[in-house]
Amino acid sequence: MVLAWIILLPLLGALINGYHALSCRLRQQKVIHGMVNFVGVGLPFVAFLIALSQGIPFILGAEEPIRENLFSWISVGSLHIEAGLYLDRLSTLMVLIITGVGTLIHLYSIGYMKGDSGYAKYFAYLNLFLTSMLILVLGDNLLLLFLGWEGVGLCSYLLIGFWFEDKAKAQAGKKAFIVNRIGDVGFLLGIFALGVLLLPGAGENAVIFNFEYIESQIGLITVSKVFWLSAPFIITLFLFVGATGKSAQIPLYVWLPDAMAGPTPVSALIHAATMVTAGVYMIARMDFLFDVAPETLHIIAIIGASTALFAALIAMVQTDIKKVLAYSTVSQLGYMFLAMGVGAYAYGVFHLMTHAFFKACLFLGSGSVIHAMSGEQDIRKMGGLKKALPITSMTFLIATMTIAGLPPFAAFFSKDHILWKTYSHGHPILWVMGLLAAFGTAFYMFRLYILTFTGKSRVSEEAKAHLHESPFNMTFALIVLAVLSAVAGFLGLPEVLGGHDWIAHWLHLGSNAAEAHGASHSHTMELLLMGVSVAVATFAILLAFVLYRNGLEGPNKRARAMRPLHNLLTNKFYVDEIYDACVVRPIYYLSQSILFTVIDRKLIDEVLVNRSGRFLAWLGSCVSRIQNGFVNRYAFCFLLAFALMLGIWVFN
Amino acid sequence: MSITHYLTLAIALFSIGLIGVVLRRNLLVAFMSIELMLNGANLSFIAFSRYLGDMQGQMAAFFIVILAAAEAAVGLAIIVLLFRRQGSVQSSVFQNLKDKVGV
Amino acid sequence: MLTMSLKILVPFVLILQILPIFIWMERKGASYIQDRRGPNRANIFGIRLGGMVHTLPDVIKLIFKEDIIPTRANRFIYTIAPFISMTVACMTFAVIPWAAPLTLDSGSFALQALEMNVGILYIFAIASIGVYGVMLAGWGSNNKYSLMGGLRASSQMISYELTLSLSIVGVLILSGSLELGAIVESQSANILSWNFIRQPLGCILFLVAAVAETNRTPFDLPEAEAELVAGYHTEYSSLKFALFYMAEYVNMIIASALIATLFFGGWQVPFISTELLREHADLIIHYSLLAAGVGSILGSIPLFLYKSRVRYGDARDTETKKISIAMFVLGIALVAWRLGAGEFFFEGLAAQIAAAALQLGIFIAKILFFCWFFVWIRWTLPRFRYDQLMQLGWKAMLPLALLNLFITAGVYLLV
Amino acid sequence: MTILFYILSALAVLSAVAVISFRQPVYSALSLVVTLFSLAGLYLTLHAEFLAIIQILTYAGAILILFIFIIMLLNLNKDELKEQTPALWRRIVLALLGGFLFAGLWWGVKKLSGDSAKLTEGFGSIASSGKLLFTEYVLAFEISGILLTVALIGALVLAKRRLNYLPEEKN
Repeated sequence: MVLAWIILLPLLGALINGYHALSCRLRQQKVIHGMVNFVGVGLPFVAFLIALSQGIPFILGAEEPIRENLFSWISVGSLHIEAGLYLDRLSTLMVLIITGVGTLIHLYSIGYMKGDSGYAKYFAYLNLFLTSMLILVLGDNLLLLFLGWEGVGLCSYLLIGFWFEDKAKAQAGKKAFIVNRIGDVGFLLGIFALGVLLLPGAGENAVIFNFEYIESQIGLITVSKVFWLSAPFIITLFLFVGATGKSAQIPLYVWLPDAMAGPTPVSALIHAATMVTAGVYMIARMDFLFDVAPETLHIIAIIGASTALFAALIAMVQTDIKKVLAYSTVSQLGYMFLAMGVGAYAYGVFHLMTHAFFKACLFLGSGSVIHAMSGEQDIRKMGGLKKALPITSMTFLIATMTIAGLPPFAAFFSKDHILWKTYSHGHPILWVMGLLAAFGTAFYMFRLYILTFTGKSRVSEEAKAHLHESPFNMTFALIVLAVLSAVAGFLGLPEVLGGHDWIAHWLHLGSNAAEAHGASHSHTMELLLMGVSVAVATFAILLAFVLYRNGLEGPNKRARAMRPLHNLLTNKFYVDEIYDACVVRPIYYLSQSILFTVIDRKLIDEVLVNRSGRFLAWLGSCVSRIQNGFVNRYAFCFLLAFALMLGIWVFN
Repeated sequence: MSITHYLTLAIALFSIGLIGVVLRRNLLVAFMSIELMLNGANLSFIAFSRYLGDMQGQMAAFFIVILAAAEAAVGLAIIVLLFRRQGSVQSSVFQNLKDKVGV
Repeated sequence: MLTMSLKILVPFVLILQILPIFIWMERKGASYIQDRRGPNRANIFGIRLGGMVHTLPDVIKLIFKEDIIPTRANRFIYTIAPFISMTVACMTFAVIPWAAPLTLDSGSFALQALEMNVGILYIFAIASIGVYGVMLAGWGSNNKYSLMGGLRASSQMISYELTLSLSIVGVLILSGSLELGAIVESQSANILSWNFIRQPLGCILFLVAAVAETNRTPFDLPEAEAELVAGYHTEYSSLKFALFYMAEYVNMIIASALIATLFFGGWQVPFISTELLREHADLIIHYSLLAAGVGSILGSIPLFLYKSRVRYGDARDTETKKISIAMFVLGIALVAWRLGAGEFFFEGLAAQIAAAALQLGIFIAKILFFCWFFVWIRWTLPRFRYDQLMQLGWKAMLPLALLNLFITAGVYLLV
Repeated sequence: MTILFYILSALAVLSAVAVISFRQPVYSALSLVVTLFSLAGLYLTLHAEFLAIIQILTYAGAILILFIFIIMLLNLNKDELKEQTPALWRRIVLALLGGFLFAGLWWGVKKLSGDSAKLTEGFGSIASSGKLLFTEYVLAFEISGILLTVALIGALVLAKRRLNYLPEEKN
C-alpha cells in the first residue's frame, strides 16, 4: 500500500481543498489560506518523501520492480483488468520529477496565486492533477495509464480555463480539451487494437493490458497483422497519435501555446514539466513494442525533428514571454520524440528530466516577471528588469544557458546525446534539422533574456511603481530548479567526456541492438559533433546579442525588410487558420445545416421525442381508466393475476 | 394427520382472506382478511416445519407474527387518520388517487 | 384421566375457597383500617365467624337480583363478556404449582394442572385475553360511559402488561426456565435465594404492575365509582356483575399466587427443604395437630368468659359461648386422638403427600398474605389521575424494567 | 388427534368465513379471535408449542385487541357500517375465482405425501426456538426489533393529533 499512498495523498488534498472551496463558496466565506497551503503543499511533499523512500533503492541499483495489486477493476468474461501499481526505474524517475517539481511549484503557487478568488479551488485542481499524473506513471497497465492520461487532460482543461470569466481563456481550455480528444481517440484505438489482438489468446486469469503481460506476448504481436498492416506498426502508430495530442507534436500541437492562458505555475507544471511529457513516458514505457515497429519509429523521429525546428522558428518572433516559452516547450518535446524515434529512449527520458527542471525554472521565472509587472506579458514592454529582479534574472539566465545547450549545463548533455544518437543511427537530415532547431533555441532564448532583463527599461511608469522581487517561497523554487538544471546533466556525462553515461545505463531502455548500432561510430566523431553544436549555440547567442542589444528599433526595421517571412512566422505559419478552414468550418457547417436542423430538430425532437411522448400520453390516458382509486378493484386485479399465474402453473 | 390436511386448511384460510380483501369495503374488515391470509401462510409454514422436522419454518412463522404486529400498528394508525379526515372507513370513500380522465 | 381431572379440579376449588376468605378480608380489613366494625349482622344460628358468614347472603343477593340487559345493548356480547373475564381468570391458575412434585415409581408427578415448558408465557397469553372481557363489556353495553371505561381499562391493562412481563425476565434469566415449577425449584436453596432478594427491583415492579393489571387502587381508574361513573360494568347487574366482581378477586388471587411463586419461593416452606419436610412430616403434623388442640382448648376459655358490651337481643349474643364450647370440644378431641393414637408414621408416598399438604398450606398462607397486601394498599393509597397512571407506566416502570433486565443480564453474564 | 384436527379446522374455516361475512367489524374481530385460537390449537397438534403461545399472546392478545380497540375508538354507527354490496355477477365471479384459487392450490398441495419427519428432542419448544433465534436468525431478530420500534414510532406520529399545523379537513 506504500505506492498507493503516493497517489492517495494528493487525492486527499484535492478532496479536502475541493470540499473547502465548495463549502466556502456556498456559505460565502473566505477560504482559510493556512489550511489550504498546509494541505495543498504538505500532502504532495509527503508524497514526494514516500516516493523518495521507495525510489532510493532503485537509484542505488535495485532492479526488481515493486508491484502492488490494489483491487480487481474490471472483470468481464475473460477480460480481467486489475488496478495495480508498478514502480521501476523509469517510473521512479517520473514520480520523483512529478512529486518533487510538483511540490516546488505548489510552494511557488502560494505566492503567485495569493489573493485570487479561487485559491482553494486552484490547489484542489493542482492536487488532482498530481493524482492523475501519478496514476499515469504508476499504473501497471495500459488502461490505468489511460485513466491518468484522461485525468491530467481534465485537470489541464480545468486549469487552463481557471479564469473562465475571460472568454478567451475559457476557449483556450476548450481548445486544449478538444485537440487532446482527437489524440485520445487514437490512443484508445491503439488500446483496442492491442486488446483485440491479445484477448483471444489470453489465459484464464491473464491481465492483458498489463505492461509485463504485453511484453511477454511481444512475439505474438510481432507476427500478427491488423488488416494488411503489421500489428506493431498499427498499434504504435495509434498510440503515437495519442502522444502527439498530449505532448503537442505536429499536427496536434496547436493547443499548447493557447494553454498559456492558465496561471503560470500551471504552465510550468502541466504544460512544461509533467503532463506534456506523458507521451514520451508512454513510449519509453512501451519501448519493447516500439522497438518492433521501426516504421513508426521513423515517423516519430521525423515528426519530432520537424516539430523541434518548426516550433523553434515560430518562437523566434513571438513577443509574449509565455508564448516564447510555450513554443520552446513544443520544440523541446520535439527533441524528446526525436530521441524516441531514433531508439535512444533513455536520452529522451534524460532530456525529459532536464527539461522538466530548466523549463519549470524558466516558466516560474517568467511567472515571477509577470507577477512583478502586474500581469504584463509582452516582452516589448519590459527590459532592464535585472536590477529589480536579481534572483529571478539570475536563475533565468542559468536556465536560459541550460536550454541553449551551453556546457556544462544539463541540456547540453541531454540534447547533445540526442543529436549524436540521431546522427549515429544514420539520420543525417534529421540531425541537421535538430541542429538548426538548437540554433533557433539558443537564439530565441537569449533574445527573450536580453529583451526582458537587460538594456534600457521600456516598462510603463505605472508598472514601474510596484516592480518588486518575488517573495521567498517563489524564489526558493526558482533557485532549487536553477541549481538542478545546472547540475542534473552530470547524471548523463557521456563516456567520451570521461563520464559513464550513468542515466542511460541506469534506465536501460530499448533493445540492446540500438545501443550496439550506435557503437560503430568513433569517439572522434562524437566529439566533433559536440563541438559543432556548441559552436552553433554560441553563434546563435552572439547573433541574438548583436541584434537585440540596443532594444527593438533595429530588429523592427529588419523585420519590415523581410515582411513576408516575418508575417509567416508571427502568424505561426497560419496553422490555426488552416485548421479552421479545413476542419472547423466544414464541421460547423455540417452541424448547423444538416445535423441540427434536419436530424436533431426534425427527426429527433419532432418525430422521436415529441411523437413518442404524445403517444405515451395517449396510452397513459387509456390505461389510467384502470386506476380508479378503488382499493378493492386493485385487490381484485391482484387476485385475477394470481389466479392467472396459478392457472398457468396448474395447466402446465 | 398428513401435511396435506393442514395445507388444505391453510389454503382455505388464505383464499377466504383474499376474497375478503376483494369483497369488503370496510377497511377494518379488509385488514382482518389480510390477517387471515397471513395466518394461512403461517399455518403452512408450521405444517411444513413439522413435515420436514426442521425448525426453520417455525422461525419464518415467528417473524410473520412480528411483521403482522408492526403492520397492524401502522395500518390501524392510518385507518384512524383516514377516519379523522373523512369520517368513514369505507374504502370507496378514499378515491383521491384516481385519475381524472378515467371513471 | 382421574388424576388429570383431579389436577384440574384442585386449583379451581382452591381458588373458589380462597375467594370468600379474600372478600371477607377485604371487607373486614377495610373496616378496621377505617376504624369501624364491618360486616357483623349475617349469622347462622347466631354464628357470624367475624363476618365471614356475610359472604353467603352476598352471593344470594347477587344471584337473585334482577338481571337487566339494556334494550339497545348488544345482547350476545353483553352476555359473553363477564364469562370471558371469569373463565380467563380461572384458567391462569393451571400452570401454578402448589406443592413439590411427587416422586413416583413411574416418574415425577407435578402438582399443577398443566406442566408446560412455556408456563409463564401461558399465563401472559391467557391474561392478555382477559382484556377482551373488559373491552367487550364496555362496548356491548352501548353506553358511552361504559365504552370509555372499557377503553380506559383496556389501555391501562395493555400498558401495564408490558412492565409485568418485562419485570420477570430477570427471574427467568436466573432460573433459566419458563416453567413455574422450575422457577420455584431454583429458589429452593434457602430463604436468601428467593427471588425478592435477588430481584428486588423486579419484585417491586411486578407488584405495582400486578396491582395495575387487576385494576385495583391506586390504579382503579377503570372502575372509579366516585369520579368516573364506574366503568365497563356500569350496566351490569346480578350474576353477570357477580362474575366481574369475582373475576377481579380471582385475578388478584392469581396475582398473589404469581408473586408468591415468582418472588417468594412458591410452596417452599422457609428454612425447611422438601427432603427434610418429607422425612419429618409425621412429626410435624403430629405436633402441629397437638398444638392446635391445646391451643383451641386454651383459647376457648377466655372466649367463653368474654362479655360483649353490645346486646343484639337475638342468637348473636350467645355466639362466643357456642364457639368456645365447640373449640373446647374439638380441642379435647384432637388432643385425645393424638395422645391416644400415638405418633404418625408416614413413609414413601404418604410422607410425600403429607409434605405436599404442608407446602400447600404454606402456599395458601403466602397467597393470603399477598391478598391482604392488596387490601392493605387499596385502603391506604389515593387514586392516580389517568395521565399520571400512563406516565408512570410508560415513562417510569417500563424503563426501570428494562434497566432491571440489563443489570440482571449483565451480572448473570459476569458471574 | 384426528377428531381434534377436524374440530379445530372446521372451527377455523367457519370463523374465517364469519370474519368476512359479518357487517359489524366487532363480530368480525371476534370471529378472527376464534380462528386464531383454533389455529393455536392446530399449532399444538403440530408440536409448535412456542408458536401456539405466541399466536395467542401476540395475535389474539395484542393485535386483535388493537383492532377491537380501534373499532371501539372509532365507534362507527349504523350508517357508517352500511356497505355497498358488489353486483351479483361480481360476487359470482369472485366466488368462482376464489374456488379456482383454492382448487389450484390444493391441486399443487395434494401431491405431497409421505410421513412427517421424526420428532427431534425439543422440537418446537421455547428453548430450541430461542437457540435458533439467537444464533442463526439473530440478525433477523434484531431487525425485527428495529422494525417494531419503527412501527411504534410511525404509528405514534401518524395517529397523533396535530394541534397547530395541518388543520383537519372536513368535507
